[in-house]
Amino acid sequence: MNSSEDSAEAIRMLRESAAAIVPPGGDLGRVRALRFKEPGYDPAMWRRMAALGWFALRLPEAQGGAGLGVAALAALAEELGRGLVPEPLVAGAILPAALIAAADEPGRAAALLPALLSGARTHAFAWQEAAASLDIARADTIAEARPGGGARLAGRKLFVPQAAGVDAFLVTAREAEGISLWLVPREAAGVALATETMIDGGNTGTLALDGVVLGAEARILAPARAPALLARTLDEAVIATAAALLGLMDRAFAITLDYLRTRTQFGKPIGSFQALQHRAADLLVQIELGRAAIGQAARLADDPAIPAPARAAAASQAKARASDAALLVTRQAVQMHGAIGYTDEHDIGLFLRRAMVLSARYGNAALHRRRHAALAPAIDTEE
Amino acid sequence: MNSSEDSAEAIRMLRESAAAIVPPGGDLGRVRALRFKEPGYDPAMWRRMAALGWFALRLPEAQGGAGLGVAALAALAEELGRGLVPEPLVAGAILPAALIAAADEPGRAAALLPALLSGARTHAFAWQEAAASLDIARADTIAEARPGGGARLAGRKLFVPQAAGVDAFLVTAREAEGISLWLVPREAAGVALATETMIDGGNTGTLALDGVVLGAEARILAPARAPALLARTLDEAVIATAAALLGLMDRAFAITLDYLRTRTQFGKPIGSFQALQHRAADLLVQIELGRAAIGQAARLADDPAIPAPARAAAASQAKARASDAALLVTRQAVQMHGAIGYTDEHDIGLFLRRAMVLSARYGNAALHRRRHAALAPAIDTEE
Amino acid sequence: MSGAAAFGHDPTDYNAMPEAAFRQVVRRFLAENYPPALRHPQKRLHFRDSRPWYMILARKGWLAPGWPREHGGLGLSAGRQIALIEEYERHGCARSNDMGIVMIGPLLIRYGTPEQRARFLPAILSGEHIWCQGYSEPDAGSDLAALRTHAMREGDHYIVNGQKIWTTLGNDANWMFCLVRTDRQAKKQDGISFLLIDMTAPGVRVRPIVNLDMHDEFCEVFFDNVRVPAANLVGEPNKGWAMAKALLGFERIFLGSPKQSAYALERLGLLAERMGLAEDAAFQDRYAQLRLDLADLRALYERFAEQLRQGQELGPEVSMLKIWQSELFQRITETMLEIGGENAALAGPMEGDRDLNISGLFINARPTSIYGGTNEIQRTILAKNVLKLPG
Amino acid sequence: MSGAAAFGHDPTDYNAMPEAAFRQVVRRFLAENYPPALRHPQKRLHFRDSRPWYMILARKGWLAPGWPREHGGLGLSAGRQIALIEEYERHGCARSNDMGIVMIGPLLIRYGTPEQRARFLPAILSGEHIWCQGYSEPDAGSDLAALRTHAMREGDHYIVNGQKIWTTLGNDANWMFCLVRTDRQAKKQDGISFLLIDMTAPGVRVRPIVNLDMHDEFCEVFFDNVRVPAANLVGEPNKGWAMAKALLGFERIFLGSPKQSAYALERLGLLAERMGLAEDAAFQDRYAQLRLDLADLRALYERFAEQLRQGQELGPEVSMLKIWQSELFQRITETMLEIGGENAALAGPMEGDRDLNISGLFINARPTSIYGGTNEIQRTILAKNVLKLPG
Repeated sequence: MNSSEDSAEAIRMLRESAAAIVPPGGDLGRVRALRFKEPGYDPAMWRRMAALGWFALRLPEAQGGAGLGVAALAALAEELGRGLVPEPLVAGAILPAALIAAADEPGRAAALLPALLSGARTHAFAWQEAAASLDIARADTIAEARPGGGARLAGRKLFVPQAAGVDAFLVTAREAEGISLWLVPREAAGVALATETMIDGGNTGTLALDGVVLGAEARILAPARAPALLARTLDEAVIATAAALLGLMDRAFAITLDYLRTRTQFGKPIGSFQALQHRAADLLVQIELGRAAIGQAARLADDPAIPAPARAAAASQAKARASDAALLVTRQAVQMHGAIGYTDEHDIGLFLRRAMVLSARYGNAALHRRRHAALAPAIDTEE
Repeated sequence: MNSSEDSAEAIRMLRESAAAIVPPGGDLGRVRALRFKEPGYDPAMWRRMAALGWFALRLPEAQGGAGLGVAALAALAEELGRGLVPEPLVAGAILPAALIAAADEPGRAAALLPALLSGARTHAFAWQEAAASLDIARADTIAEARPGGGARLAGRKLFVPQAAGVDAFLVTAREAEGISLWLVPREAAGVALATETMIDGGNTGTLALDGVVLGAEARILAPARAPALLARTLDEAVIATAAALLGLMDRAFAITLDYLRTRTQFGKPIGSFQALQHRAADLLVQIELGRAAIGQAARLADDPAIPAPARAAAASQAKARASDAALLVTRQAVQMHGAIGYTDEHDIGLFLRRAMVLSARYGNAALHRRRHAALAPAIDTEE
Repeated sequence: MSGAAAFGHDPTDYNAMPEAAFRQVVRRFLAENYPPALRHPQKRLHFRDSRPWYMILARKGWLAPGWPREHGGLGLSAGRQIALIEEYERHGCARSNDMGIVMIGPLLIRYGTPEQRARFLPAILSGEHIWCQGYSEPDAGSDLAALRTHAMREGDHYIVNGQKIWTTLGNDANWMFCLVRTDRQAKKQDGISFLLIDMTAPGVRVRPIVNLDMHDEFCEVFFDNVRVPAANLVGEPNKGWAMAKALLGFERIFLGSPKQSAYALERLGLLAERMGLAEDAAFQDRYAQLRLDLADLRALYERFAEQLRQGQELGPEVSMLKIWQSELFQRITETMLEIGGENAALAGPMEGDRDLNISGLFINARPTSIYGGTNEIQRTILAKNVLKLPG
Repeated sequence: MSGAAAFGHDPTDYNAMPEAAFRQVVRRFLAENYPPALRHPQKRLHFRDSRPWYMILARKGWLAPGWPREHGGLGLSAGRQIALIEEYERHGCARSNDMGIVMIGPLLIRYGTPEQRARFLPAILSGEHIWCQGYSEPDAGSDLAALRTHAMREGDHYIVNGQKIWTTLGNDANWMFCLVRTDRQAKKQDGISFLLIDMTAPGVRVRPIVNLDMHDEFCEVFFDNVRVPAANLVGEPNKGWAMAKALLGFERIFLGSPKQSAYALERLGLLAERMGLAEDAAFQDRYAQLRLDLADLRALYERFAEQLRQGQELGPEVSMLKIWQSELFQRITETMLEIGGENAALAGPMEGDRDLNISGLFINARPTSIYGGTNEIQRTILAKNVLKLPG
């Protein structure tokens, strides 16, 4: 009871500190200015987020973290999503921090975390080798063992979010015993990073590893622990991304409601037209279904008694709804704004663009529905 | 040009003659009175339809028919659908007449048609052996050859529409060379008919053939001609049923529009509420898509230059839209009527019930979408 | 346990018990006492059929879980009441004629005179009085301001004339609580009073209405110069609407209960097996979507239930549940139509599976978007009262 | 083929030719003359890019297929014009800056003075005048009655002040035909006049608006005391709206042309192959539905086209086409998003397939339900003008 009150208080404070970065007034000038050029976000802001302690949010207090749960992470992600913050908090800090903190050799964590948590070095988890996939095991990247415990990595990783700003990649690779995780500095020989622009003005990276030689210390997780840890960490990213979509659609909806209340046509505010009222009601239902599903997913993720498949299914449930709902809400937001909504100068389009990116990231709705169905037999109860 | 004018005139006259049976005022008292008891329709009305020459509509003039096309059949079916006429014009007359008229032995047609065309004996085409199937070839009913050209039939046929009133069944059966068509009198030894009530108050029959011994004259179509003829005839029934759904939804929509114009709530006609207006507009679009698809299917069916797959695909296109649209329109019609729409005493529910029956008959929308897709490679053009 | 007071008292303080333990008590009680023949009824039962269950609850002292103890109730908290109803739903219990329990009882406890309470509450608890609700009229469905049934004061009686409609199980009831117009000059909801009418009184006529499910669940009730003692007026004259509205309590959450959709989805799965589609990828795609729609409904329902457990009142937001649940239920049954083929047009169950009545479920799903305030009304409530859209 | 009259005449009577033969002529002409680099443009081209095509048509004498021969047109029947446009669409021809051809030309032919015709029609045919349409204003989009741009008569000039918006390719044009308010007292659509404005005149300022596709297809146009000769008024003063409305001719059918959806569906098929989903049953299910939605659109489009071929005018029913086509186009691109995964969020085409720009197509589909009268307006038109619903 007490710890849940503590956590509610921590979440309240987190939301407040997020407001410092996402001004409630909703000025998106900063967001707009960072689009369509690399690294796609503001390094100074990145370090400010680090200074707020956000990067260590999920780490245990013993590792300098705040020891907060997934519910707290989701709350923060929701607030940043609301402001379309382009800094890759989850992909560039939370996710890699969790993986490094869990390194097989505690010394590695101690050595690597400070630069990550201070924002000095940006990391990214590079696991994906195909579009529309969330399967960590689906890795053709090879870690060919070398004498002394190191390896030679060859392969290709896709869709690394905001890769233009990344200093080091956490790369999954296949070795004899299974999947392991390696730390690959961007500047290492044999590493080539190509970036492409995303529809929201951010970027995505394709990482080519052409015989990258790494020492034993680069192996962060061996096959014994890697798969379960990677899957669980990725599920937290799934939930956090769903939460970012929630904040995003919530805000897009609020902007649209304001427009409906003030824009007049045929002598009346357009929000008094019943067809738009009912459509708005339907959007509200979608948003609240998403909020409920995300809340449930975070709760289950924070409950150690919940078995892994049920936790993963809840994450998929949340992301499926959030992805679909965010696309629906932002599409409708553009539609309800009419012609002005289709201009790049109006902010509402920024929400649609970001929804396109985040709904696809870590699995879109279709993928998560299939995943939920596949996990389903394991979670069926008598209900 | 002249023949198309003739045909337009014939269609106009057909629609007019249908009005004698479907009073434009729309009194459904007769329809209501015939529900939930066998045979599910009025034999006197059946003979009256016969006397109007409708049963011979599609037969060539040489066989005493009107020589009209599928477009004319569709027009008539539409008018009867509009009035929810329960007499099984297509299943009990048009379809069997086409099959008997095409009998391998012309003498059989001459011998059997008079009783059919006069309404004295009602026939039905019994081909189906599984729900949700339109595949004539899927027949486990066996015709075991007997000396002298006859056969012993064993098998089970499902979903014979309004079977309670049927005197003789046209049954598909498998013999060594393929599928053939047999005429099985209801009173023949080994024939058992079980009927079940349908949601619209009509009935459907399950026909059990337990070693029914038939003479050579009972074989109407041998495997050489049967499959193509049966498929083509069934496609005409598909189009006619789509047209019946069109008439049905058209009328249900008209009733609903009347209600929207006259029923007031909060001091205004409910048809002035924008949400209902826009929903009505969407229903209109569906109805008109259906009308266009049915018109196209009938046109292609009447054009000898069109290859069989394109003709069949157009029939599926029409039935897919008509089935979906009719269910949508009648569901919404009930919804827009509110509580009164959910009473059995209001006529609007009759339309929903019949839509449920006809949308499922000869393949529902899902089946026809799959069938269209399967036929698709054959009909793809450069467009 | 006999005679005039055919109802019992259960002294256990269930509010003090952990919820899980309470649920265990309920499950055991149902397993031992609920009439098996009444499980998962496809239609709303008439009192002649559900009476055994009503009387079992009465004898157990569980008939009125929400009433205070001093009036013969169990005094359960909102959270425990939700748990109780959820257990009933899980077991497939029939809903009995509960208008006396959930509507008029609480209203009398709050607004009634001591005499009214003494007369009516025990009669509810003993099963002597079966109540129905007389709000809707032919031209006043969603719009109660248009109410026309009129009650004119004449000495110590009211003379009632008019008509009610959509009276649920009106043909089972011997009493009706009724909104009547007592001031024709007053505008809109003013001038409406709350009157208790003995349905056996001269001038009351009940006509059952058969619905699309061929069930006489609803009635029209006609009043022709019906004399009602003025003592049967509840609260002040012309203030009936406010009282009736206050009664729309936490029960509104149950309009959004996942129960119907969950049952339908399970039937859909069974039908898919019967049709050989369980492994069909296209079906699985549809099924996965519906399953998540239901899972999200459960999550949202749980959020509202938690509000109630925290002692909060439900706001207009609860309309969300009703919209989503009713339309999900409908979509599931539409999918059944789609995969059932001709089986879906049978009037009764499928051959070989008496539990699979596709058309019955489809038809049953229709009114869920109409009753309890049409979904159009619910959407307008969300737009105006929650989203604060103008006009 | 040079000098002032840079436009040709084609004496062939295409109306007398069978339609199939005419289509053959068009196909051959396109195969031989259409600039290959301009096929299937993803965006609306600016005049600087589409000019070669405009001039090819001008030289061929095909620029104004619908104009009467005496004004330099081809004099094609409505049916032939449809066939011509369908062939252009099939070949993937760019739409050129055709406001002069399809809007102001026909208007001047019908309502203009001989002087106006002599001055403006040849300049259109030679590519000298490029026109844009000035109807919409910031507060008068769907609701032209709220039009505010004002033209005050001063001697033999009008002084124009105000602002237009959503002026398609306004940055390409040197002339605008414009609705202006000449009587502020008049109600609603009265008091609006039709004025031709030289966009190079002092006081005209054009500001391009970049849309979500990052394309400056639309402009704002500001008028600050712009002097327009009174000779540039078309028709009677204050009667402009009726003329503008009469111009909404048979071209409305093209808002419902299946072209965009057909192209998108073909891209969807290609994407499914790229994603390894072509044989996936769940995808095929979706694809079959979309394919039939398109097939039905074609059938319905054909019915309207047939009306035109029979010489009938299009009624308000034609709004159906626009609603269905735009929303089908959108649904197809939404399905692309669904199967494309992360590829659908790239700003440009997919790696390895330069023709598969998912996000581009998705974004392009957005405004189709907004422009040309929002789909909300179209639905209201159907409800009121076709279904005769009240209010």
